[in-house]
Formats: sequence, structure tokens, C-alpha cells
Amino acid sequence: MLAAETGPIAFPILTALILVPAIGSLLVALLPKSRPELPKLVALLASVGTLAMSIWLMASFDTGDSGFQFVSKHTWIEAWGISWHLGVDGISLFLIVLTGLLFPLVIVGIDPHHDEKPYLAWLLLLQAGVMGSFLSLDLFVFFIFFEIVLVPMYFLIAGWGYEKRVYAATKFFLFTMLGSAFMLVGLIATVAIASKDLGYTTFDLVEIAEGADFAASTGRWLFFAFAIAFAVKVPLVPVHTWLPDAHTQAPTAGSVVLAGVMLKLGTYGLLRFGLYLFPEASFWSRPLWLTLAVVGIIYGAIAATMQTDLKRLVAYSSVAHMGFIVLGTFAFTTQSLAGGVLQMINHGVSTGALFLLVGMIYERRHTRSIAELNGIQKVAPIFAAGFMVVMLSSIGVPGLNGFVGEFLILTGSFLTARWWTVVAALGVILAALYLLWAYQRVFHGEPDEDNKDFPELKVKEGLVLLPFLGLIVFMGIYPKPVLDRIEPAIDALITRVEEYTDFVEPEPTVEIGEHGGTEEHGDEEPAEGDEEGDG
Amino acid sequence: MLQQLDTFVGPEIGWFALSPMLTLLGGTLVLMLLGALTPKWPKGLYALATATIAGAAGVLAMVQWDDITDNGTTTLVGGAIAYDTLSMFLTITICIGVILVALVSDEYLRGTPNDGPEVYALYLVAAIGGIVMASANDLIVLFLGLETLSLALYVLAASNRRSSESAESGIKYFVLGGFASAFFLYGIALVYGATGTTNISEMVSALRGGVDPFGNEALALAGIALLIVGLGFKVAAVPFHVWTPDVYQGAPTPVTSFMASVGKAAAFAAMLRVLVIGLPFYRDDWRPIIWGLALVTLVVGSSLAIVQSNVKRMLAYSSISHAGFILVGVEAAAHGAGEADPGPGMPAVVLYLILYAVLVIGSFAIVTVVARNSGGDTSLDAFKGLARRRPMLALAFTVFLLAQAGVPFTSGFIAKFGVIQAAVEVDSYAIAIIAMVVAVIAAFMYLRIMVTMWTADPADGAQPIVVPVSIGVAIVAAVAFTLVVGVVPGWLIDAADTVTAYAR
Amino acid sequence: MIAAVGTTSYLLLAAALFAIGAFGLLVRRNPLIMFMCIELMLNAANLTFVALATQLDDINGQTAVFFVMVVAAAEVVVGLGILVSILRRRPGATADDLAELKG
Amino acid sequence: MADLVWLIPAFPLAGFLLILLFGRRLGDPVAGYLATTMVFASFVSAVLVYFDLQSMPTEDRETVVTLFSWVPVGTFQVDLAFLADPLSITMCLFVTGIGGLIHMFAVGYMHGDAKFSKFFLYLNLFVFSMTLLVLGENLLVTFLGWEGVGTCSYLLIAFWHTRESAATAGKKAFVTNRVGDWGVMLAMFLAFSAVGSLSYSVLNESAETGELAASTASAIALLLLIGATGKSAQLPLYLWLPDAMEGPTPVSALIHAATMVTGGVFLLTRINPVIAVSYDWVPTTIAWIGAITALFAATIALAQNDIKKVLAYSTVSQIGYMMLAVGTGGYVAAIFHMVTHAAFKALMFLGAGSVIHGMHEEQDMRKMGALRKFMPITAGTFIIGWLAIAGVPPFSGFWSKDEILLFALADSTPLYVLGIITAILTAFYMTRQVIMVFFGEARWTSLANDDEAPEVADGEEPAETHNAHGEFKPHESPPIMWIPLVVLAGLAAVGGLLNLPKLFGIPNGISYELEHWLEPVIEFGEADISATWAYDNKYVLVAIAVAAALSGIALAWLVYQKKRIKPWEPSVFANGWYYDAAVSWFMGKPGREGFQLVTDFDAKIVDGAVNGVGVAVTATATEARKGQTGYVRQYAGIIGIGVVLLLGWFVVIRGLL
Amino acid sequence: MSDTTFLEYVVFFSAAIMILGGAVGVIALKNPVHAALGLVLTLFGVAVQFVAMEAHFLAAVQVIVYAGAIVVLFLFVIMLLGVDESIDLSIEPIPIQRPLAAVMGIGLLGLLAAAIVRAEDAVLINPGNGIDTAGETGNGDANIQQLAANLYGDHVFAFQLTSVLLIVAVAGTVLLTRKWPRRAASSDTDDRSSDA
Repeated sequence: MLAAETGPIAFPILTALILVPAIGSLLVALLPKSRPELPKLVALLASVGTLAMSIWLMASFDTGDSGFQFVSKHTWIEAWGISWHLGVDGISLFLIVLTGLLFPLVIVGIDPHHDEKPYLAWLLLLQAGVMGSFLSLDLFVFFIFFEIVLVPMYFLIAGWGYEKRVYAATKFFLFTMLGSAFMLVGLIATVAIASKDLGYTTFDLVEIAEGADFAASTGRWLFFAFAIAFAVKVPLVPVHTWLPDAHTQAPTAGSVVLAGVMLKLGTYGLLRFGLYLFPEASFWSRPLWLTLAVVGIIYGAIAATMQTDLKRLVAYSSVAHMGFIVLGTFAFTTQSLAGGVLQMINHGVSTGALFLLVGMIYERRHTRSIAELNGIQKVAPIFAAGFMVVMLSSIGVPGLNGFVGEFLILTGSFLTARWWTVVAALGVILAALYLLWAYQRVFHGEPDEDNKDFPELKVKEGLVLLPFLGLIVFMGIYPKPVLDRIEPAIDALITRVEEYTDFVEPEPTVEIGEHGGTEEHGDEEPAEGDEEGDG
Repeated sequence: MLQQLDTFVGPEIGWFALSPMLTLLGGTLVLMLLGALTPKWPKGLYALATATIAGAAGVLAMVQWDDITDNGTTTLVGGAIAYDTLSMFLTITICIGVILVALVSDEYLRGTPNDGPEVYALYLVAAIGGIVMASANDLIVLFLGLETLSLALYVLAASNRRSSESAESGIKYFVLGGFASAFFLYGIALVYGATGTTNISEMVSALRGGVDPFGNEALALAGIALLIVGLGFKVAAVPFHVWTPDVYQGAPTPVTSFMASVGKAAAFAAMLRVLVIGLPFYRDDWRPIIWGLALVTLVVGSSLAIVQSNVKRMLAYSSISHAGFILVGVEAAAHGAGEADPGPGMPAVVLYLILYAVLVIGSFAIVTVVARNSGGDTSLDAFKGLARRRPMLALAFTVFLLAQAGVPFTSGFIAKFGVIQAAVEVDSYAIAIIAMVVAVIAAFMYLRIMVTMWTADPADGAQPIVVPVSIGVAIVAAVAFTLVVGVVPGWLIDAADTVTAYAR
Repeated sequence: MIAAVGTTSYLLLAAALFAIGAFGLLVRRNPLIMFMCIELMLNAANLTFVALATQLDDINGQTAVFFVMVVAAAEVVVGLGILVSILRRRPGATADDLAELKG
Repeated sequence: MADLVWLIPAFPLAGFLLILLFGRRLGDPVAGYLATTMVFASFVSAVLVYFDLQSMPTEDRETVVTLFSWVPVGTFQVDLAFLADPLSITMCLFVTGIGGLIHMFAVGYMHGDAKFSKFFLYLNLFVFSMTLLVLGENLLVTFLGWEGVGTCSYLLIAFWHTRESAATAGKKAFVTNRVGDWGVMLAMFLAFSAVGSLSYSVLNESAETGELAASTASAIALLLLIGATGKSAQLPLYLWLPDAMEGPTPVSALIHAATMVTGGVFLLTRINPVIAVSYDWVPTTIAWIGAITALFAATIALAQNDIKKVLAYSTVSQIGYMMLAVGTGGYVAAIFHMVTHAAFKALMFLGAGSVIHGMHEEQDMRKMGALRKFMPITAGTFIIGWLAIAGVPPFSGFWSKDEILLFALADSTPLYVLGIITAILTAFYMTRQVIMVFFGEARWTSLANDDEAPEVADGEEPAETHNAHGEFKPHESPPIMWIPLVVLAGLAAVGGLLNLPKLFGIPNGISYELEHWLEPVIEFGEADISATWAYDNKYVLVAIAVAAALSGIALAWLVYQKKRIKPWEPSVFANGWYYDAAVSWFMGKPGREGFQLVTDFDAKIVDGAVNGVGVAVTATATEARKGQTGYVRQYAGIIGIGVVLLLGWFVVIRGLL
Repeated sequence: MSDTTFLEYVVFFSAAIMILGGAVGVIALKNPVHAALGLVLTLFGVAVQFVAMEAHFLAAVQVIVYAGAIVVLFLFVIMLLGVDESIDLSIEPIPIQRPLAAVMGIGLLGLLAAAIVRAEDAVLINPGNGIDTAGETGNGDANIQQLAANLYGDHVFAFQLTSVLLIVAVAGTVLLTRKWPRRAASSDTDDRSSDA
């Protein structure tokens, strides 16, 4: 069935990245009830193995190369022109590493309390699905992975979640599925139309992107079919309401993974299947996206401010943060796009950590209500300190990872979407407002009866938290290695957009001594950006 | 002119080509005779025999598949039967259906007076009827096949004499079925009037010349309308679906699965035969109707499914919405009807049929098992906490439900993908999008069942569930098929693609 | 020889018969009579077949009628079988009494 | 040598890390000593760098030390780099120097506090950030320090976080600063889009060579001004500073008097070429904001009873002077006043701290008085600070303030008038404070055990309250606390030497030292006032200034010491013109309601719509369900209708039509 | 007009009246027995029309099979079950049923009639293909011969298929008439329990 073609490297590392957790999940599911200690062990092995491979991947990734690496391509369903086509580039690389990192931590750090076996099985399956979505370079393969992740996540929420878990899980499933409904049709249409240009039917992303040339109007329709699915996944206002419920009701592991990597499927999709596949359409529609993004930033922040449920607050903060990423994506400058990709990682780390901490609070107090928590810093200073650092990173304090991404996004966006950026920057103020306010209410003050013996951070929890903190600081101080790997892919993307549109990326520089130069670069260019934006 | 009797020569009968049907027929007779003459057979032997017979027929069909791919298609017995991969594909589908249903029925019938050869004989005969429908090249033959299948189903539906619901479903099915087939017959008559023949091939050639636009046009059109009514009834397309929920719920569960698999497959095959193959020159007339039927079927089926509280009934409505999906495929096929390359419509339809057949039998098999232990209760409550009582059973049901919802890595996704792709390739974007959106509504119902199984706690006093071997085998086989096809569907797709080369 | 009356008249007659049969099935509650209505409809079809056969001077129509009669016979047998099996349990039941399954 | 500039931040960072790791083990007071040493170490390295720069020729007194490339993306290349030039080193010197002294003081002051080591952890982190702020080679590094100090100030203000007021004050400080940071960030974006770099050298050079369009320059300057008003507590964003007094006194001294709050002024000075090339009304705006803030805060200070609040408002007012100087192009004057102010304000804060310490956490001046007998050193040093800030020659404040007023007059008379009035008020309220605290009769005995103790009371630690009441004697603070006082007093006294004007025949050799020193940095932006009337009549100005100071003092003396005149402390002053109240009300009422509105919209409308769809579908289905009546005849009817419709389509629409 | 033509009209209309009258009787008569008799009338009428159209064999079969067998079967069942008590037709439990029926009946008739009338002339000119009905030949057996030839010729498959159909009927009746041991207390749940 699988007519193998020789990939660049012998060992199909990418396929392994998907299969190892998948097989692990299968094993866990098949383990006998009589050996309750085994599942965790197996799950851990599988996830750590995946982590090891993803790190190896990062290590042997060719920094300068803008194309796809470690490509492996095999014919899968010949009749439909579908091939098992995987590849990594600067955009997906770190998302994969993040996926590899989050799951072992979650598996170690969080105790499901009941039915550990299925829990771990679903978790590993989820990892496989997420990996697949990030790796696949074939529309069909991407779609099936994009779609399959719903199932484990659905069961995780519905099976191990909180009070309204079934409602939340169902909402999550249906909402996302509705989005993908349009995507599936658009995807098939893309292939059908592309086959006219190519002369043969293929679902291969690269071949379509290179070979097919969509008429403007067609491309726009197709793009929107895709974009709806991603907009739901990101999520963008107004299709975001599944997120607060899902996040709030999901078990900690679910929330961490959801915020950490699954939301990125949306933004990643916008990059890979929006900008890359439909450059013209995505550029044409940028005012819409920029506006939605900015609305999301402000709206999410405001909503977060007024939440009474700590987890819900973090969820809404996610809406705001993801808004930044979308803003960066549709600003079409190297800085904003690189910042966007970087921010995907950063948001994954900091918000993931936030959910982890909120989960720990719930473990201890069995409440998420801000009103019922107070004075924790007095009784658990180390825990509070950890929370503080993560919170500051989420606020975007320089020196921590959150800042670098946000700043790059805004700097880049300012060149082409000046006024959107000005408004978006307000989100930075609001972020401080809602997080600090929540922090004050939860951690400051004198602890009352219920909170006065709030247990301090345990060693195990600390160990789980440590990688997060490490990344938060490291990525804040020395993001260069990451950026260096991201940039080539981004440049290629922008070049592609420039090919298909009259867009020219503004590259502000000033040659001292030559007059007038600054004028153009400094003022005219962004001004144009505005006009395009308004028009 | 008069034909001289002494010079009369009967048509050439391709015995080998008919062997699947003959095998089934012979099997039926043997089963009935031996069954009647010998005392009660030991446990499960009837089912085994039935499965063997059907299996043999299926194998023969595969053999003929080769023959067809080598020597091309033709028509048999004076053009009454089409000998092409379409019929073979459906023959195989139906045989698989019979095998699985037989396995499921065994335990179900055990201990009831029905635990004799008759039920199985009826399965086999119904299968013959279905195969005839699928391969008929003559409207009369098709009608006879349809009646054979229907009558068998009427009886089977009413076969559980201790259940008033079974009886009710039987009578309802019978009255409405008779009503519908009367329309169908009248439609045949009118088409006959317009084209001067009931033979599909001749019909096509007669129409290719083009009946004069004024007169027979009207007659033919009226006929087509009534034909669509008859077929629409069989495939349970809204508004001709009204019987489905009641009958599916009332009939003995294995029979329900038989209706939903074999019945639907045969009916859709007949639809392809009559409309796509037989009436391509009227495609612009009937395609909009199919479009409309698909739309209402999808919407009504899915949205009514989510408010049900009885799993059997839910599955009934879900089968209606699946019919809607298949109609989308038929609509796609309509675009290319009569062309040298009819396009992806027909393959998509037959692919959907075989995949759905297995799915639905598997689902109902699980319902059978659960009902066995809940005193026949098939309401949602009976499924509470199934995951606690029998995790693997719950897992299997989950697989089937997810597949029906069209989740990737299951055959259900391949099926849906096929029809949607077919629709999109002929630019029927609207119906494709509607279908996908409606699928979301339907998904809600599947989720409801899953939630009940996985998150609810078993009703107190729920005794452990015993899964009989035969049913277990059927379920495992179905699950395996569902997943395997979900991952490596290529071979099946290739097979389905050949049906476009039907006998003309 | 039927030139005088004309096929159309026969067809119209058949159509009328068909319509009456269909109408009857909707208005009568007694299942037996509903069966009869189905028979009426089948006969209408037969009439049409024969008329058209004569019209087209083509025997196939008549053959079809032959088959239809067999079908009708079988149908009645089975139908009455089912009906008997029900009415034995609940004598005097009308079609409307059999409405446990709904929704 | 100057390449070792990175040592300046390195030491505090090291201190921070060490305390982070071993703080609990080191404990009280070792951690404090460690921190202090680190800060002094970085002071020493600053001094070394200073002398190194001194040794260089004036024009190339500028060394850039790049550690590593921080955020490199495409044309956007930002290094983590330090700029050692006269301005940054000047800042470093007094930041680390005074910072060190304050650390030292804090060792004594914080003695016995449960979170002793954490306090110094934060302090070191703060000094580190502050040095980053001043040493930054580009806007982003400065911003790193900028936000860093903001965060530390948040942590330190909310240090006693179990106190509601403290926590709130910390949050308020951070958020208010964020508003300013918004401006700074936009300024950076604009700068990048204009000159493609964030480094000061490029930005300033582009301004000097005229590359930078006046429009862009003005925008950048104004946006940075927003940031400055936030960080330097100017109108309209000064709100957080008075509340910040919730923090431990050394914090107030270090952050909210000496160092952080001068960040805004520093930043504007740093980019003085940009201001210079922007539209004329931009510097004017800066000047007016400064002048108005100065007067505004001074009036409020008149009516404060909390010993620290007075100082807080006076700080706001003094920084107003600096802004005034910046706006009028007197950058040297601004820096000069910044330095002197750092000295004497830190002194006074520490003095206040010492008093509070001696009074067992009592902050209400109405419960003090006659303390000079009990804590002579504190009193003595405080009085020097008082004379300095009041502008009495020859103390440092006199010189720097005089310089500013000179520039103000050179620019426009109204500004000068405002300045003078502020000067009078300053002298007045400082005198009032000195009298209330150190002179008059001792009110702490009489008032010791009554409960009209105002707002501070709720802040008091229960144990301390117990102490405060009943019989107790205020006591002088331990040496570790008064030594810094003495040193600072010395600085406050002689600080003027830094930049003596050419008056009273002061020889060239020692006049305008600071100006010469800073020249390479500020020469482009520095206003040339040599031609103005004011410049020619310096003596008059000096006379007026001195007169103003003395009159203020005299007036206060009559009112509070001699009780000749009834004190006039209108509540509008006491309540800071109700500005804070108004803002808080706005945030609390309409603002909050607006937010709530949006949130409800989200829950009810948006989510409601989503759930609504579900409900709608289910409802319709439940209705449609009833159509399935179970009556076989009705089913037949439905089928029949279907038949008719189909026939209609085929026969009528497709056939007949 | 010649008398043959006249005769034809007489035959046609009388038969038509029999048919419709009988049909109306079926749906209008309360008593099932009467209804069955109405059915007989209709069937005879149809047979007459068959004769008129020279389909002698079919006419014979019509009388034998239908009138002879089927109706008798009906009557037999009626007697067996004693369901001959008449149901009052004036009341209609399902509200909109009658209007529904009327709409459908009239619509059906109207639309079919429209199609037929429109088709009229076309039908006349459309030449049949295949074997002719051999109506006009004097030879009375011709029709039967042709039918036989056609039956065992092109339609032999269908012909054989009818046997399968009969097998269904047999097996079905066996199944439906088998005796089931009565259960005690056949409540509804009990009914379903045998579902398992």
C-alpha cells in the first residue's frame, strides 16, 4: 500500500513522532487491569521518548534552511491523490518541541484521581493527533489529524472534567466540528480546482501551493472556508465562547494542553493554509483579521477582568493573547510574523503554566472562585512566587518570554497596521490590570480560615513547574536561537505573499546623511499600510 | 409479426453469472427442506449455515468480479440482469450484511419459537431480492426483486410474536410498503407507456433517440415522479421516511440492522439503476428533486434524531440522515449520468453503502447485546455506565458512533469524504456544505449516547453484560473493518471506482 | 379495435381507480379494507399496463400484468398473515389503534 | 576600563541571584550586608568607569559594550548593550551610591522583619533594573530596566501584602506605570518605523542630521513624555506615588525619591536631540506639565499630616521642576537638580524612616513634635535636608533650583512665576513639617492613647500599636541607620559644588563642572540662554529665589511655631484636589460597569446566541417530532402529499410549462 | 358510427361504471364484507376491460386469481377474525386526515390526468417495439402464445423470480403462524423482554 519514496534521512523521525505516542496510547489501553502501576510507566516512556525525539529534531534542524526538512512522503490513498507527507520548517519546529515537552510534564505532574488508564491513553492519543496536525504537509492528512484531536480532548473533558463538563465538552466538540465542516468542503474544493491547474488530483500542500494558481475570487472563497475552522480554533471573537467553558471545565491536563498546543492549531493553520496556500486572499482580507484580532485582544482582556472564576479568567486572557498572534500573522512583516510564531510558544508555556498553577490551587482548595481565595502568599510564598513569575510573563514584562513575542508582533504590525497596533497595545495595560487584580485578590491580604493552611508547593510540583519557569526566563533573555530558526521560514512566507500581491514589506532604515530617506521609510510606508487597512 | 413457437428459443442464461443468486436460492431451499425434515439443529448451526451460504455467494461474486474486469460487462437472460461490477459490489455488500446479521440473530433467536430455519431462509431470500434490485436491467425485474425483499422484511419485522411493537411495525411497514410499491408500479407503467419498454437498456436507447418532446414527455415525467416515490420510500428519504423510525424501533433488532444495511444498499443500488443508468436523459428533471430530497432528509433525519430517547430510534433517524448523505452522492452522480465518465458520484454512493452497512449492523449488534441484558429495554438509560460494565463493548460502540459521526481514521469518515468530494467535484457546494453542517447536528446525538455510556453511572441493579460468542465475533469483525478501512481505504476506493463502467 | 374508445380513456379510468384506491387507504381505518385499497391501486396499474400494451401493440405490458398479479397474490398472503397474527391478539383493532410507536 | 561598565549591573544581579538561592539561609542581617556590599561594589565600578571616561577626550567619552544580540529579527536588531557615557555614568553614580547608603540604612530599618532577605532580594533586583535603565544603549534595554524597576516597585510597595492598602497601592503603581509604558512602547514602534533601529545613537544622530521628520520626532517625544509622566509621577499619572508610601520607608527613599522616579526625566534627557528637532510646542508642553505639577503637588503637600505623604508630594513637585527644566532646554539643570534632589530627598525620607522607627511605626506628624531632643542626629541631618530643599544658600538645592528657574525665565515668564510660587510653597510646607516633627511640644505623650489616629492607624502592626501607646520614649536609631543619614546630609549640603554658576567670582576651574561633563550628551538639545535678559540679570534671580525661600520659611515659622497666624489647610489640598478620588470613582463606577457590561454581553448575547442555536434546533425538533403521530394512515397521507408535490414538479413545472 | 364502435362504448362505460362503482364501494361501505364485494365488482370490471382490449388470458387470470382467490382470502380472513362489525365512517379521529386525503386524491387524479391527456396524441403515434399483442389476429390463442413466448423468453428470469417470491410467502406464513407459548402476564415490558 505505502509505496515508499526515499526521504532525506533514513529514520522516519516525523512518522515516529506521531506513531510513538499513538502506539503508547494503544498499549496503555490494552494493559491489564491487574497491573495498575504499569499504565503511568508506559505512558511516561512513550511521551518522554517523543520528547527526546523532538529535541533531537530541534538539535539537528538546519537553521538557515527556509524549506521543509526531514520530509517523508509516501503514497497513501492513490485513488484520491493522498500521500502521507510530513515535514518540518521553522514555523512548526518549536510547536512540535512544545508538544513533546508539555505532555510528559502533564503526565507526571497531574493526577487524574480516577480511571488513570483511559485517561493516559486519551492523553497520548491527543499528543499523536496534535503532532500529526503540526507535521502534515498534505491537506487530507492535516484535516484528519486536525479533526481527530477533538475525540481525545472531548473524552478528557467529559470524563475527567468538573461540574459542567459534559456541556463544555459537547460545546467544544460541536463548535470545532462546525468549523471543520466548512474547512473540509473548502479543502476538497481547493484540490478539485487545483487539479485543473495541475492536471492531476493531489492533496499535497506543497504541490498545490507551488503548482496551482487560484483566481482571486476563488482563492478568497476557499481561504474563508479554511479560515472559519481556524478562527474557531484560535479562537477569535465572536466564535470564542466554547473556549472559556472548555478551559474551565477541563481537567488541568486538558486545560494545559488545550492552551498549550491545541489553540495553536488555529494560528498555525492560518499561517500554513492561509498565508502559504492563499497569499492573495489572506492579504486581501487582512483588515477583517486585524480588526477581529484587535477586538479579541481588548474584548478578551475586558471579559477576563470581570471574571469571578480564576480558570475562566485565564481562559479569557488566552483569547486576548491569541488575538496578538493573529494580529502579527496578518500584519505581514518579518517581525510581526516571527513574533507571532514565537508568541505561540510563549503563550503555550506561560498560559500552560498558569493553568497548571490554577490546577494546583484547585487541588488544594477545590474551588476556582477568586472570592473564596485570599492571602495565599502569606502561607505559601514559594507557590506565590512561582505564580508571580508566570503571571509577569503573561503580562509581558520585559526579560520574560511573554514580552519578546508581544513586542515583536506590535513592532512589526506598527509598520503595516499602525492604528490597529495602537489599540492593540492598550491590551498590554489591561493584561496588567486583570492579572494583578486577580493576583491581589487571591494571594495578597490575610488568609482566612479556609486558606490559612494552604499547602506550600510540593517538590514534585516544583519539578514540573521548573521547566516552565526556565523557559519563561530563557526565552525572555535569549530568544535568538529560536528566532534564528523561525526567521527563514517567515521570510519565505512573506516573499510568497509579495509574489502574489502588490504588497511590499516595509524595511525601515535610515542612511544618515542622505536626506528624505527617513521620510519615505518612516512615515509614508505605514501610512500606506493604513490605507490598505482601511480600504 | 407472430413468432413461431416451434422456432422458439429461450434466451441464453448465464448460469455461472447468476451463481451468487443461485447459491443463495439453493441454500435457502436446502435450509428450509432440511430444517423442515430434521429435528432442531444444534446451537448456532442455522446461523453458521446461513453465513456459509452467503459467504459462498460473496466469494462467487468476487470471482465474477475478476471475470468482469477481464471480459467486460454484459446483460443476462434477455437483458433482464446487468452483469457488471456495480451489481457485484452490491452483491458482496449484501452478502457481508447477511453474514453479520445471521451471526447477530443467532443468540437473539435462541430460545424463541423462531429459532428455526425460516428466519434465516428469509434473510437469504431477501438477499436475493436485494441483489436482483441491484443488478436488475429491467424495471419489472427490479419491481419483483423489490417485492421479494420487501415481503421478506415485512414478515421479519413482524416475526417477534410476543412483542406488540414488532407486530405494529410489521403492519405499518406492510401497509405503507404496499402503498409505495403501488406508486412504483404505476410509475413503471407510465414510463413503459412513454418508452414502449420496461428494459432499462432499451429505455436508454429509446430515449436517446428522444421521445417527441410534447406527449410522452409528460407521461415519462409522471412516471419518473412515481418511480422516485417508490425508491424514496425504500431508501427512507424525507418525506417518504415516515415508516422508518417506527419500523426500525419495533422490529427485532437484528432485523432492523438487516433493513438498515441490506435494505438500504439494495434500494440505493436500484435508485442508481433506474435514475442514473436508466434515465440519464431526464437528469435535469430529476436532479433538483434528488437535491431537495437530500436536503430535507439530512435536516429532518439529524434534527429529529437529537430529541429521541430510545437508542434504536436514534439510530433509525441517524440512518435517515445517512440516507440524506448518500442522496448527496446520488445528486453528484446525476451530474454525470449517461456520460462516458459518470464522475465520482456512483463510486461514492456504493462506497458509502458498504461502509455504512457494516457500521450499522455493528451498532445494532451492540444494541442487541445491551437489550438482552436490560430486559429488552433499548432506551438511553439502558446504556448508562456501559463503560463501567463492559468497557470493550462501550469502546466498540464508541467506534461505531464516531464512525457514523464521520470522525477520521474510521470508515465513516472515508464514506462521508467520498460523497462530499463527489458533490464538490461537480460544484454542488451548497448541498455539500449543508450536509457537513447537518452532520454536526447529528454528531450531537452520537455524543449523547457516548456520554451516557462513559460518564453516567450504571443504573443500580444492572447485572453484568454477557456478550455471546457469535455476536462478539460479528462486533469484532465490524470494528476491525471500520478501523482498517479508516486507515487503508485505498483498495476499497479502487474497487468502488470501477462501478462507473456499468453494463449499458 | 379499441381505436374508438381510445387509450386515453382507459388511462384516465385507471388514474381515477388509482386515486380512489389511494384516497381509500387514507380514510379507512380497517386494515383489511386498506389492503383492498392497495389492491385497487395495483389493478389501476394493471389496467394502465394493458391499455398501453394494446396501444403500443407490445406484449411486454401484458406480461408485466401477469407478474403483478403474482406479486399481488403473494402480498395479500403475507399481509393477511401479519394481520391475522395481530388481530388474534387484539381483536377488532383498527389501524389507528396500532400507534404505540411514534415521535 | 570603561568596557567593564557591565560590572555595574552585574553586581546587583549577582546579589539578587545569591539571595534568591541562599537568602533564607543567610537571613537577617547577613543577606542585608551582602546586598549592600553588592551595590557598593557596583558603585565602585561606576566610579572606575567615571574616571576612565574622565581620562578620555571629551568627544569620544562614549563606550558601547554589547553583551549579546537580544531580539534579532530581519531589520529589527536589538542587542543587550550598555552605553557608558557621561549621562549614564552620572546616573549610575548616584543611583548606586545613594542606593548603597539606603541599603545600609535598610539593614537596620528592616531588622526583625520576617521577610528580611526577600526585601533585599527585591532591592538588589531593583538596583539591577535601574542600572539597566540608565545604561541601556537602546530604547529596548532601557525599557527592560524601565519595566523592571516598575515591577520591583510593585513588589516593594506591596511588600507588606497582608495589608490591603499596600497590595492595592502596589497594583495601582504598576497599572498606572503601564499606562505610561504604553506610550513608551508606541514611541519605540514609531522610532523603529522611522529609523529602523532603537539604539539611541541612531535615533539621536538621525535627529541631529535632520533625517528625522519633525512630525515623527514630535510624536516620539510626546509618547515618551506619556511614559515619563507615568514613571516620574507627573500629571496626569502621578497618582500612584503618594499611595506608594505604603511601602517600607527605605523603598520610598530609594525608588520614590532618589532613583526610579527620575527615570522619566532621564529618558527625555537621553533623547534630547529628538525633542530639539520636534515642533516647538512639544518642549513647551513638557515644561508646562512640569511647572503645573510642581505647583499642584506643592499645594497638596501643604495640608498633609503623614510625614511620608508630605515628602511624597514634595517629590512629585521637585520632579516637576526637573521636567520644567527639560522642557525649557535646561538639561544640565535637570540632571543637576536630579542629583541634588536625590541626595536631600533620600536623606529626608531616611530621616522620616528613622523617625518612624523611633516612634514605633508612627507616621502621623500630629502625634510628633519636639523630637530633636530624642533623636538629635536624625533631626540635625533632616534639617540640613530641609534647608537644601527649601533652597537656602549655600545648600545644594539652592543652586540646582536656581539654575532651573533661570532657564524657566529665559523661556517664558509665566513658567518662572509658577516656579517661584512653588519655591515659596516648598519652603513653607517643608518648614511646617520640620516644626511639626522636631520642634514644638511633644504631642505623642498626650495623644499616645487616643484613637483619632487617622488612616495610618489601620496599617499598624498590632504589636507595634501596643508599643506606641502608653509610656514610651522615642529613641535615636542605631548607627547603621544614622551613618547613611550623615553621609547624605554631607552630600545635600555640598552638592551644589557639582555645578556652581559663575557668580560671586567663583573661578572657572570649579564652575559648571557638571555642564562640561555632560556636554557631549546634551549639547544638541541644551538651550543657549546666554543672550537672554534672564542670563544677564542672574543676581536678581538669585535675590528673588533667596527671598522666596526665606519668606516661605518665615511664614511657616509664624504659623506653626509662633502660632501667630492660624494654619490654613483647606481640605481641597488635603485631598489632593480630589483628583485621585475622581479617578478612583471613575475606575470604580463607570469604568467597572462598562467592563461588566461587556462581560454580560459576552455571556448573554454572544454565548447566548450559541446556546440559542442549540435550543432552537432542539425546540423545533421537539415540535416536528409531534408530526410523527404513529398513525399509519397519516404516514400514508404524508407520503401522498410528497407524491403530489413530486408529480407537481415533474408534470406541471417540467412537463407542461 | 358503426354498432361495433357503439358496442365498444357501451362495454367501456359499463365496465368503467362497474370499476369505479366497486372502488367507491370499497372505500365507502362500512361493512368489510360489502367492501370486499365492491372489490369483486371492480375486479370484474377490470377483467371486462381486459377482454375489451383483447387481453383474454389476463382477463381469465384476473377473474380466477383475483376474484377467485384473493377476494375469497379476504372474506375468509374477515370471517375468521370476525372483524365484520362495521366502523362508523362519519367520525375521523385524526383531525386533518380527511382534508389531507382529499388533497392527495384530487391532486393525484388531476396531475395524472393532466399527464395522460397531454400524452394522448403522442401515445398514438409512438410505435411499440418487441413482440406485438397479437390482438387483431383471428386466432384466439395468438395472444396466449405471444404471452408465453415473452414470458419464457425475455422475462424468464422474472418468471423464475416469482417462484422466489412465493418461497417468501410460504416461509413467511410458516413463521407468522407458528404457535408461540403464551407467557403469563404479557405486559408491555414483558412483550419487549422477548426482544432479548
